Amino acid sequence: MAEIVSLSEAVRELVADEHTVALEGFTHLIPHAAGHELIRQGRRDLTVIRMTPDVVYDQLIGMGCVRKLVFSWGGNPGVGSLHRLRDAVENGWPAPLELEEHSHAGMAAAYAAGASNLPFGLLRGYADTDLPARTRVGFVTCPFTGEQLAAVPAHRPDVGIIHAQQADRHGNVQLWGITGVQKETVLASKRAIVTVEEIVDELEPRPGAVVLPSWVIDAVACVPGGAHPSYAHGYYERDNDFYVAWEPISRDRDVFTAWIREHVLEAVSV
Amino acid sequence: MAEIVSLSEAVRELVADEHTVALEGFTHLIPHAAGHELIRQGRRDLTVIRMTPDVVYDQLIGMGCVRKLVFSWGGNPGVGSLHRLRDAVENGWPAPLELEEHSHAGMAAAYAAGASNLPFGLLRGYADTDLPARTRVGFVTCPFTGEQLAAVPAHRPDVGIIHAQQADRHGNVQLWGITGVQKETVLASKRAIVTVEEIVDELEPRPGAVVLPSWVIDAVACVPGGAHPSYAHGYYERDNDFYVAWEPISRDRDVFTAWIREHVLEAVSV
Amino acid sequence: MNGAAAGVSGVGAVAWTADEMMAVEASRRLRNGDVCFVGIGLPSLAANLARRTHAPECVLVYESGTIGAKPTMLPLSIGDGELAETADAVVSVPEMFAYWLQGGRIDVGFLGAAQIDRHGNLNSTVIGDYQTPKVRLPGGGGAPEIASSVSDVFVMLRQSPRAFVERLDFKTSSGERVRVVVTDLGILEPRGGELTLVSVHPGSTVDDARAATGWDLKVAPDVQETESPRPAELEALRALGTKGRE
Amino acid sequence: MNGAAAGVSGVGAVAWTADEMMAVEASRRLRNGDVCFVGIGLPSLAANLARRTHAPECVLVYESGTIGAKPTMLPLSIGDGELAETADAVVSVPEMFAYWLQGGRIDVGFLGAAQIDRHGNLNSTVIGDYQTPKVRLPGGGGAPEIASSVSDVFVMLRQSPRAFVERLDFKTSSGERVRVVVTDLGILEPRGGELTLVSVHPGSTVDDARAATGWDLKVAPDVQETESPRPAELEALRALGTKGRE
Repeated sequence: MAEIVSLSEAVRELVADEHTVALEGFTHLIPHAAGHELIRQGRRDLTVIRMTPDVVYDQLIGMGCVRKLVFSWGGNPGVGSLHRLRDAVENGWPAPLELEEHSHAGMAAAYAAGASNLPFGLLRGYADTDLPARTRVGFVTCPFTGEQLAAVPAHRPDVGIIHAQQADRHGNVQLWGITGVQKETVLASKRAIVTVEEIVDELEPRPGAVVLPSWVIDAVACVPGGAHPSYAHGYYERDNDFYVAWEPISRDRDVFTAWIREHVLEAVSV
Repeated sequence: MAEIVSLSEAVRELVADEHTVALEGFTHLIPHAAGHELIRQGRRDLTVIRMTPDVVYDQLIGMGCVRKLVFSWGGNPGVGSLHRLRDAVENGWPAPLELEEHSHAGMAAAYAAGASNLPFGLLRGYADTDLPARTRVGFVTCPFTGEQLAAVPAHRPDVGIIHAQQADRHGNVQLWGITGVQKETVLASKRAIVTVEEIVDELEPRPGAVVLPSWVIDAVACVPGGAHPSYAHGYYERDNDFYVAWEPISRDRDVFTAWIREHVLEAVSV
Repeated sequence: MNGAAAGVSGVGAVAWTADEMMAVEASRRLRNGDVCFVGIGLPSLAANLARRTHAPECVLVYESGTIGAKPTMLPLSIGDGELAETADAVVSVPEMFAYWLQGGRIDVGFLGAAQIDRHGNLNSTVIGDYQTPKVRLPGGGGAPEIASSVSDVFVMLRQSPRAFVERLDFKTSSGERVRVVVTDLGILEPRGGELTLVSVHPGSTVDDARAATGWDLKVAPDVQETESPRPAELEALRALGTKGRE
Repeated sequence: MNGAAAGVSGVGAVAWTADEMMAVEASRRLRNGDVCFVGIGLPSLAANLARRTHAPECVLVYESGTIGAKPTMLPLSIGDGELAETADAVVSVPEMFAYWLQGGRIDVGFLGAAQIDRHGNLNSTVIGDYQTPKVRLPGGGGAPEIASSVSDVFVMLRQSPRAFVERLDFKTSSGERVRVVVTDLGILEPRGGELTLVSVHPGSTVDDARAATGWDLKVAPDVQETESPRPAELEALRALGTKGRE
């Protein structure tokens, strides 16, 4: 059963240094507030998994929380580069960053495999590319057709963190709109934290919603706006201007550090 | 793009003798009317796939339409045996019936594999049972952990047939309630027929609904009551009395044949 | 409902049937908060009874895809509409078996069968030879993976020499995770790798259980008498009813 | 939008930009009813233009899970809320890649890249050595499986010796299914297993294209001049706008 706690308590109780952590949300419902709490609590040597690292992982990487990144597309959507990610990979600042990169299809299959308690995800992929030489992918042979198929190791994060629109007082969670890979992230993880826009008396069923029962979640924290600058369908829109503004902020180490100090470190935990 | 046609036309155009056909619907939305049309049109030597053969396949088998049955649970739910299925297997009446039996988990994985254009479905299953000696299942080794996992050949029916509550005039389909394995059945099949309770101007989004776009379906036929004695959530309830009544009807070859003549063969095609 | 009232009369204030004793005893073994994978019939009766007595937080999962169903009446089929209407979530059948059952999210799974052996292995596939069966049974359904995926398997099965056999005609599911077998005569639990009679129901004897077993049944030295269904348990049980009976 | 207006002026009544020429030409190649897997930027522009001109039944699928999206404005991100609101169906990301892309349901996929070779292989991973890159690019994203799963791959890429290279620094996706490469200078199609210039845009020459290619570019004997964007095409294109520009 999920406990309804503060975000700072959830992170303090459930996320430790050297943990493998997945913060998911595909463009929509990206758990930025939870990422900020990881920075405030100074987590170190994390292995972070995410299909699209986005600004939230650019910030974690720039603050030196991350030892290894497992991902499939590391850009600032519609804008350009993630400069903190690039600076870590290209110049080792603030620390060297180990990369394990996959395709989106491979990452999705790895989450689904984790949720299914399978050791690997099966897909037609990685063929005729340079990826197999640079990442963790194996190949299996179909016992019926003899075809070779790609096998990606299942994602089994220590902690999965997502943001949703609503939870009820029992800790059952509902998210809707673009639901991405969040259900798989929660079910693939040993522990799960969900931040929500609001806690309601009753979850009113909605078209296209994903409902996660309280008993697959460890902690629910009410964090209105917790997805910003990403968006929460039905609550607020994507702050496209912020993504554009992130380009010059993230380009410069000092400007970035000052921004984090002001907007994250000196901000109050929720 | 799906064409909106009569059920008889859909079956005449799309289902041929010796085809592999899957009629799915897990307790809910079982396409009985489509099964009756297969009987009326006298299809022969079909390979029929279905997790729970239910009354609809008991009828097809009893009328000699079926050469091979691929299934996982062949009973009359809450009542007992499927006597036409048993008579075919135990006594070869009206014709011998080849069986390929799986577990529910194996059948579900085989449909999902078919929908995913994978040659096999991967699962932890069939282990420590007598099934592998009697069905089509292989084993693959995880390239990362060395674990042995079951591999079931993907279902790729020539024709997949399901029943849904609604279609719009473009042939987009919506079903809700218990949605079972119907999406996978349609996407795993080379051709798809959907019978619906009604055709509406606009599909109003509903919680828990599965929407199948017109361009993955070949034919939509409006057949109100097409799931009876199964049910259509929001339209009519399961006819539990019919399932109980089927026991004595199906027990006797002559009573069964008379029942089919009266209720299927002499009924008008829709 | 299969195995409906057998009319066995128990001792104690209120008369009860063998089915009721079985349902009550299985229900008592469910812990509050357990996530249960339930089929139709006695298992559904036992799990719903638990929710109405000592384990209100018990979560019912039906293989049709309904998670957290709270039926007011006992469903006749695992796909009854009310299961979907009262569920916390309804998922597809492939998701149910991949993410929820195989995913290790289920604590207790109930199984029945036509045959059981001393190791709790079950047969629900055929009686006789596979190719030329005396009786073709429905088959495994969810059983093979329920038996290997849940933490605890509860078997509910009427005891007779035809059902409790020395050798299965077909092994449909593994007995590895079978924790208890509740029969109409008593309760068996694995002890030293073999099902052992640990309790007999009021009105039944150890000899009855031995006579109804096709192998030389081990009996626990501390074999107990099962507590009769309490009036409150019977009341809650009978209040459940079933759609089929209406 | 990436690669926003480059200010290249075309011949003909209405002035247009290189981006507009690229979007219009890609759009012209979409058939009515095509199911297109589109990313953000020029591909999204091209596919949305097609829906507003000659291919109203063109189906837009975004990797975020939206099937049949009908955005009124051009989305800035593939996950914009309007895509979900206007979609026929929204599916999970694992389902999108397994059932819809790998399932073979997509006709046309658009790709861009930092580098392309004469066989249409693409690099969007690194410039320089993988371990010590000069530039760490975003990576493959959906590209590796889009390139191997859709029937026809359309590449949209500005032509320069740095992008059109003899040897890729990294092969992110296969060129096997690349049917056309639309650049700011012209159009390349595979002929005899090698990308060949088949058309140059008004205002550009074959020599411009040769000079902007890092290998000895094959030119079709029947090389054409691309038809300029028609006023109606430009009007529809400009009416699209983008949220980012508002």
